[in-house]
This record gives sequence, structure tokens and C-alpha cells, in this order.
Amino acid sequence: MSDREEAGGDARSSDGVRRLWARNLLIWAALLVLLLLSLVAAYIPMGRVTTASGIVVAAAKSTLVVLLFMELASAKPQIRIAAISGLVFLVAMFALTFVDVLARP
Amino acid sequence: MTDALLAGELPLPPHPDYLRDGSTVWSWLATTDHKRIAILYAVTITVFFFLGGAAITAVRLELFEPNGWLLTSDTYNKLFSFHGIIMVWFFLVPSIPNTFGNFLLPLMIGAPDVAFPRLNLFSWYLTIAAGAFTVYALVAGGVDTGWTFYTPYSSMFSNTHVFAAAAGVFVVGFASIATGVNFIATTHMLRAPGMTWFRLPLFVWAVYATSLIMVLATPVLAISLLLVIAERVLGLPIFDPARGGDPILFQHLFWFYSHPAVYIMVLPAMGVVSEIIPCFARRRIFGYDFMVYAMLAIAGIGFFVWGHHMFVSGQSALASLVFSFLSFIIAVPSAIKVFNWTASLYRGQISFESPMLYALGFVGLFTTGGLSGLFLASIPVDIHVTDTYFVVAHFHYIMVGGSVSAFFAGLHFWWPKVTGKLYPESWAKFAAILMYAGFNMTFLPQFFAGYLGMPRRYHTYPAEFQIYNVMSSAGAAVLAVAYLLPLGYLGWSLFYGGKAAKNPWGATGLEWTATSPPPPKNFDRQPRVDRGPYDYHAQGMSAGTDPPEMQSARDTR
Amino acid sequence: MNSPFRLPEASTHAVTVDHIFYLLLLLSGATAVLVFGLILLFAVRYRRGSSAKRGPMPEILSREFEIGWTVATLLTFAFLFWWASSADLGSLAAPPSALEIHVVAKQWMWKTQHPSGAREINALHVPLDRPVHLLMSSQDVIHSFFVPAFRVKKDVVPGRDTDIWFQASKSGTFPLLCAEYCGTNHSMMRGKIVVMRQDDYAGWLVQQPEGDDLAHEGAKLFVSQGCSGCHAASSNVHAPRLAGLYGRAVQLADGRTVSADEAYIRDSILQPKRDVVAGYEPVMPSFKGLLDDGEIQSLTAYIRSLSKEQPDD
Amino acid sequence: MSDESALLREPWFDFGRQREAGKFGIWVFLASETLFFGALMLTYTVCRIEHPEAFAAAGRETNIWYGTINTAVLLTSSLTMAVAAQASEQSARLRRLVLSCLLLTAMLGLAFIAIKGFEYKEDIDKHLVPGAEFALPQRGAELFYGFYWLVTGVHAIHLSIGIALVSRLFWVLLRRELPAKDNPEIEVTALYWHLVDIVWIFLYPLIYLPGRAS
Repeated sequence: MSDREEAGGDARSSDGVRRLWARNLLIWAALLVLLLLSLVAAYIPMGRVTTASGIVVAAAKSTLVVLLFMELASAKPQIRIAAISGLVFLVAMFALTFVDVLARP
Repeated sequence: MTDALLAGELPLPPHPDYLRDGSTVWSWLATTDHKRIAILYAVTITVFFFLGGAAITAVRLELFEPNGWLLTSDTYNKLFSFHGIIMVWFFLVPSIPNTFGNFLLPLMIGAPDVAFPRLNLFSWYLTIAAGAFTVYALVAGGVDTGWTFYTPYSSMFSNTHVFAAAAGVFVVGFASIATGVNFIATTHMLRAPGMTWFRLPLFVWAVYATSLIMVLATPVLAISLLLVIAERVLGLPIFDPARGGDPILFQHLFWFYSHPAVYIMVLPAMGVVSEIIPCFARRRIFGYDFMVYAMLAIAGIGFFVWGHHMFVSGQSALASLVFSFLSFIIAVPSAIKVFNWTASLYRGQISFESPMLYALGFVGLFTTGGLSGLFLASIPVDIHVTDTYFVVAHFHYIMVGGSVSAFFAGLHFWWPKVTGKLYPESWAKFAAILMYAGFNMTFLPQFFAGYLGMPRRYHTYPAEFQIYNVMSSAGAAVLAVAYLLPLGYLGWSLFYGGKAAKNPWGATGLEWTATSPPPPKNFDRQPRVDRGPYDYHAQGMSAGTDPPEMQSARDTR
Repeated sequence: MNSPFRLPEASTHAVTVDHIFYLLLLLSGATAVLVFGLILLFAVRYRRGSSAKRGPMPEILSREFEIGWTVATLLTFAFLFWWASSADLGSLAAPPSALEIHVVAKQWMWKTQHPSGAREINALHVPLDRPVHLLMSSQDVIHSFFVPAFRVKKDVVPGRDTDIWFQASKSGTFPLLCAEYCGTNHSMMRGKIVVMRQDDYAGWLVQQPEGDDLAHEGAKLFVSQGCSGCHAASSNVHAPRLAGLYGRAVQLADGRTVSADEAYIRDSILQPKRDVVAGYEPVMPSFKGLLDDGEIQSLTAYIRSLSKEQPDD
Repeated sequence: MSDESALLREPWFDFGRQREAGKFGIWVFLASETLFFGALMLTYTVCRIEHPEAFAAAGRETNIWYGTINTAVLLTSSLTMAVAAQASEQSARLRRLVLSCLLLTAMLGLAFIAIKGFEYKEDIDKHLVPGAEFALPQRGAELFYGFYWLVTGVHAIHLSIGIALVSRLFWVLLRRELPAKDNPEIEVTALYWHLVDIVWIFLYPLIYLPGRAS
């Protein structure tokens, strides 16, 4: 097909493009807002809550990326299992190492 | 399709088999055929096996005398380190998965190849590159950290070629991950029609479970070695206690990989044995579904027990308790497997060809090794015997007695399929028995020496342990002969062996429906599967001696 | 040369460990006999061509069998865990009355020092029937203090203190080994533990060359390293007084409260900015690299000895 | 159909299945990468627990502007990458959109590396490289910067691989060697790109935010 055909497009296609951009720009805007949020929170002295806020916001941002940009939300079960298995063993690694590090005299 | 065709008598296959499909060097080095890649791996790991074996031969010779007579301490330390690094990462980890796994996984599930054939070849080249690094480390003067690379010795004190050795292991880790990803995707996506999850042969399950560990544990090894390299080469402080670093942290990262790695080595061995025992006992495997769950449980729980390597390291008492408990728990699925193999013999029609002898040897040695593992799970006893020859004996029983026996079992079982040749059976039986005897002669005395307090990695040792070391070294000589024998008669069979039929053992499984050796694309027609594995007798019937009907490439029942 | 066939049980702990060891041996021996016996029995009875009755498997039993032996092994292991761990927990903390001996490991020797100041290399004399508490640190890599006859072992880790305790129950000489690979002469890093009757031990101590005890040595260091310039009672610098400090709870500038133990004192010397005491400026320089592990142990012992004096003088 | 036959590879007979296998395979690899970076972050966390004040002091020395801008750059590159992948699935008419988004993604990746280069330069000038000249007195601060250099380096290598993959894809599609519609390579590259982004999302609070409040 020629470039002219692509550039022209029909109404249905341009409608699709608009929805495509709308969806992704919305996610992107949310990500930037979260970025600003964590930046601001880092300057508010709340002790451990300050540290936690950075991690929690990072977790929220990556959830958005994983579910919507990487389309895990609509993926097949076997793909979800693959994604979750990495997370599960990561949590196990942290948890069991902390059993040592946090319980040392 | 006639019955004669099904039985593998007539006629000759229309295309050349995979071995004769191209004979140039390039047709091997650029192949994407999983069977040829398996052969490439087999040659590679054989070279590494004898390299690692040569290193330990010198070590065992040296240990004849309590105060040393042949080697300096530095040479001794480099030799046992080289032995460990080569045997763990360049022989045991790739041994069964990358040779038999590569060869058999697509055949067993009725696929023409693995999911990503070019990635498969790439993984072999990574292994070769990694091997070059590690062998360079030896040639350039050796590395003396032991295979465990403990910090701060490896990162700050050793003056040997730690960088080259660690880089080699780092790279071979990526080969391992690539293979794991490939096998997982193959098992999920390329099963033949009708090959449901619970119709998979146990070997496929074993390779699948192994791949899970490879994919999820190996990256942590990569990080632990990367940190050592960064500290040595770039001077970044990570484990340096003088700058606030934590040397124990390295042990957490290292064992997060290296304990599951034991299951990378032994799960495929369990898979091999689970294929062989039903075939020669002419029975269904006892408790197929329990065997599957046990393998998955071992792969999963295997991630949560690493701290039992660290009971004396100074980790918290709470951590020791948790890890001790989990270590006892993981013994349960292992016990299930041993009981089920034993029960599979009950009311069978047992014959004792060489693969069966090796497989029974595996069960015996794995049981001994597994039981000695209980001692290491219980904290007070572990504190006494850890870092002694008791541990050396324990893990050699599992990894050498177990995995290497199973490797030879599989080698003899599938040799006719892989090469299309028959080997001299009486030599094979002799080697199997010799291997079992030699192994026990080598490693049984080490349990005693270890309990009495002989530490591992000792170049010189208190004189009272000499008797055990002499016994061990004598046994090692027997074992060396037993390992060299198959090299001789299997090599002989390549040139002079009789031609193997499609299914010389009368086994079930799709791989036996292909010709020996199989054609390049494995199957001429897409196989369909309509029954479970190990169908050696119909439901409710007793074991018979006839070859079972082949579970085969046919459309009608 | 010691006997190549048996290992003496020379500490109270050794008896406990051996009990667990023998039980495990019994259980695993029985399991091995069962498995090997069954395999042999089946192999002979059901060899191909034998006349043994085959018939179908009693299928109903299989699942119950499977669940049965799974549960049985699970319970056995749970019991073993409980028994072994309770023995371990019982021997975690050293009795307060224990004799404290400092151990410094380095490539490739063991240096020990008694509370009286007597020093030994690759040897350690201890009294019979009295708990001995070892406080250990390493100057270079990880070593492991291993006395097979006592069934004790503990890694000696650079940058942190580890400890271990035992109570010898047999007099005699027993090997001391390094169990964690530590480089070229790892296998030569051996010594001996000499267990003596208590009066012999006292006599042996008297015969040792006049060494300052740890606390006196620490007192000298306290002056020679300049600590007294700030921390002495007469000093004009606003620095925390050390008398009565040891074992007390300390309020820190960031609101935390820590206990002034060995680790705290060590950290305060090496990284003084980490735990600043409430009400003081972080002005103390780090002594990292200026003091070796033995000297830090001496200083700690000195600060400890001050706690016996009046804190409010 | 001709599109699909151009994209079909050994050993597959069915393009849909091949595509699904590629996607599944890359997800399994991403699980592996999770553990890879996870282990690095575990190292960081343990060191931070042992030296909280030193990590706060060291974190303050990083340049928050470079860090925040770079995070925004990467997030934006994830947007363009996602649009490219979704456009390739949606319609063959969107080839030009796919191409321009791929180009934009690679450019943003390069911009990230460039900004990182300026930041590295500043860090070196401030003597924040562990070693004899290290600027901060706190014990443990060197650990922070050991982690900083290592993890940003490893991330930059991952990102460079991503830039190479995206650029290659752009070139292949531009020359019409392969069709853009439903090309599995776009999907797989996008998944990898997003993971590299996620790693940075977590590095941002670990590296740039400690110690800001005090």
C-alpha cells in the first residue's frame, strides 16, 4: 500500500488513532503526576513514611505500566503467571533475607 | 499405515536422519536443529567433565599423605576450586537439561523443534565463550576462591584470576537462562494435539521444573558475581567490611541461587530415572500425579531453604530456625519420589539391562545422600558437620552419585535413539556396577572423616584422618576407571555397533515412534496423543513382558 | 595422634549434639534398610520370568498409601525439627558467669587473650567444668572457629563480632581448626585447646609472662590514642563521660535509644557519626584504620571496667 | 495473509501461536530480569538498613533535577513505545505512526543517556566515585555510591540494548523488509523497553529521594 493511502485513512481509522492516543496520554499524564507527587513527598519530613512514600508511588507507577502499557490486564493466564512468578520469588528473597538482617542482635 | 511400519521394520525413512543431514562443519556450527545442538552440548560437557575430573584426580592423589607430597598449598587450592567451578557450572548444570533435555523435550511432546531454535544455538555459543573465560583463568594461573567465591576473600584478598573465572560463570548463567526460557515456552506452546499437561512424561515435567529454577534463580547468581567483579575491578565497595559492607549479604545472594542449583542438577536426573524404571519394570509409574506435584514442590520450596548453608555464618537465630524448618519440609517431596520409584517395582516384570542398573544405582545413592541431608537440616548437628567432609560426601552423593548416575542411565537408555547404534551390553553392565562400587568406596569414608572433624578444603590434615583419605583416594581410582569405560565402548559402538531399531527397549513415549536416529524434523506427520505416559499395560491389567503397543503417530485407534 | 575411629565428647554441648546425631542415624538407617530391602526384595521376586504372582495393582490402596507415607514423613520431620531446634535454642546465650576470652583470627593464626591479659597463639587453655564465652573478630577474611571435640563451630567475620560458648567436661588436649576456607594456608590454621582442672588453670595463668590485662592495656591506649583528651573527667571538651556507660541505655540525638554493648562501643570508635548521643556535637573523628581489632577489644574492656566504678563521681 | 507468511519462523506452523510464544517467552525472561534487578535492590536495601544516616547524606548529594527529568524522559519513551506497539496491532494503515513512534522512543532513550552523561560528569567532579578521593565522610556513604554507579551502569547497558533493538526495528520496517502490522518483534521489544522503564521507576526513589526531608 502506498503512503498516500496511509496518510489519508478513513474515518474509522482516524477514530481508532484518536482513542489510541487518548488512552495512552491519560496513562502518561497519571505517571507524571505520580512522579511529581513522589518528588514533593520526599521533601516532607515524615520519617519512615517519607521513605515508604517513594516506594509506594514507584509501585503504583509500575503497576500502571505493567497493566496498561504492557497490557498484562488483558493478557492470557499463562502470561500473568509468568509475570507474577518473578514477583513472588522476589518477595520471598526479600522476606527471607530480612528474617536474618532485621533479627540480628 | 501398516503394523509393520508402526513396529519400525519397514521401509527406510524417506529423508536422511538428522546426523546425515549435512556433513560440513558449518552444518553443525550453524545448526538450529535441537538434536544437533544437543550433540554439541554433549561433546562440550564431556570435555569439561574430564577437565574437572583431571583436577580432582590430582587432589585425591595429594591427599594420600597428611602433610602433602606433590603440590603446594596454592596449587592445591586452585585445583579444587577449578574442579568445583567446572563441575557445577560447566558439567552438572548443563548436563542432563542441555543434552537430553534438548534432544528429547521436542520429541517427547511431539514437536518439530524447540520454541526458539536460534536462541538455543546462541545459548551453546555463550557456554563456549564462558568456558573459554574459565579455562583461561586456569591456564593463566588459576583461581583459588573455591567455587563459592566467598567475600571478602574473593573480592579483596585473593591474588588469583577471580575476574576471569567469575566472568565465565556470569556468562554461562545467561546461557542457562536462555535455555530455561526456551524450554518453558516449548513446553507451554508446542505440545502435540492431545498431549495434555498430565499426559506429559515425567522427564518433561522434570526439565520444565528445572527450567523454572534456571530462569528465576540464575539472575541472582549473576548479581552476586557482578558485585564481586565490581568490587575487585572497579573498586566499588559492596562487601568490604572496612567501608561498612556486609560480607554475609554475599552469602545470601550466592545461596539464593546455589541451593536451588542443586535441584537444577538433580531434578532432571529424577526425570530420567522416572522414564527408565517403568520401562524395565514394565509397570506404570506409581502415583504419577504425586510425582508431578513432588517435582514442582521441590522446585518451589527449593528457593526457600538457602539459609541452611549459613547456620554458622552469624545469621540471626530466627533465620536459622526458619531455614531449618523449611529444609526439613523439602525432604518430604524427595521422600515421596523414592517411595514411588520403589513401589513402581512392585509386581513388575523387572529386567536388568544397563540403563536399569544405573537407574537403580541412582535410587540407592540418592536415598543415601538425601538421608544424610537430614543431618544438615537440623541446626546443632549441622553446626558440627558443616564445612567438613560430611558435607562433601553429602552433596557428592546427590550431585555425583545421583545426577551423574542418572546421566549415564539416560546415556545408555537413549544412546540407540540418539546414534542409531547398539553398544556392548555386558561392558555397560560391568561399568554400571563398577561405578556404584567405586562411588561408595570414595564417598562413604568421607562421612566418617567429616563427623570426626576433618574440615573440607584442607591441603594438609591431622594424621588421624589419613585412613579415610587413603580409602577415598583408592575408591576414586576405581571410579575413574568406571567413568572412562563408557567413553571406550560407546565410542567403539559408533563405528562397529549394530544398528538400533526404532524402539529397542519396547518403551512408551513419542520419542520411540521416530526412527533411530530421528529425521531432521522429528516426525513425518503431526503426532496425536490419546493416552497417558507409561502405558505398559492396560488399565486394571498386570505387567506383561511384551513390548507395549506404541503410543504413536496414528489417527485411528 | 588422636584416635582415628572415635571423637571424644569433651563438652556438655557435645553430649546433646550426639544424642540428636544418634537418633538421626537410627531413623535414617531404618529408612535406608527399608528402601534398600524393598528394592532388593522386588528386584529378586519380580525379576522377569519369575513365577511370582503379578495381577493388577490394588488400585484403591495406592492413593491412601501415598497420602499415608507423605503424612508420616511430614510428621517425622516436624518432630525432628522441634527436637533439634529446642536443643539449639537452649544453648544460644552464654551464662552470665562465663569466663570471657577474646579471640582474633587472621590469615593464618588464632590469637587468644584471657581476661588476665595472658595471650596465646594457636592455643587456648581453658578450665574444666566452667562455661567459657569466646568473643571473636577477624582482621581479614572469614574464618571459622571449630573444635570438633566440643561440637562447636562459628564463623569469625571481619567487621562484626561473633561469639560462641562451651563448657568443657573432659580434660585433655583437643584440636582447634579453621573450618571456613581462608586462603593459601587455610589447612595450617590449626591450634589446640587444652582443658585443665580449675586449680591447674589458675596455676597456669600465674606462670604466664606478665601481660597487662585487657582493661589495663585499654587504659594505656585511652591515653596514648588521645581519647582521654575529650572523654576524661578533667577535660574541657563537651564529650560523653564513659564511667558507668557499659550496659546502660543511651539516648541518641535522633531519638533512638540503644544499649551500650560491645558492638555499640566498637561502632562509636570506628564510625562516631552514626550514633551520636543526645546533647553532644558530632565532633569525634573516626579511628577506622588507626586501631586494630585487638586494640578495640582492649579499649572496650577498659570502658567496661569503668562501669564497676561509681558512675556519679 | 502474506504479512503473516513473511513473519512466520521455524518451527511454527501457525502465526498466532508463534506470536503468543514470543510474547510468553519474553515475559518469562522479564520475570528473570525482575530477580536480576531485585537482587541489586536487595543489596541496596540491606546496606541502607545498616547505614540509614549515611544513605540519607549520600542521597542528598545526587542531583535531583537530572534524576527527575530523566524519569520523565523515560516515562515519555514508554508512552511512545506503547503507542507504537498498539498501533501495529490496530491497523496496517498506521505504519507511519508506528515508525515515528519508534524513532521517537529511540531518541528519548538517547536523550536519557545523554542527560545521564552530564550527571556522571558532575558526580565525578564532586568526587562521588568510591575510592581514596571520595568526598563524603560518613561510613557507609561509599556503599551508596558503589550501588549508584553499578546499578545506573547496568541500567544504562539495558537501555542501550533497548535503543539498539528499537533502532534496528525502525530500520527494518522503514526498508519494508518486514510488515509493521502485527509484527511480533514490535510487541516483544516494547515489553522489554517497559521493563527497563520500570527498573528506573524504582531506582528513582532509591537514588534521588533519600535524605531530602532532613
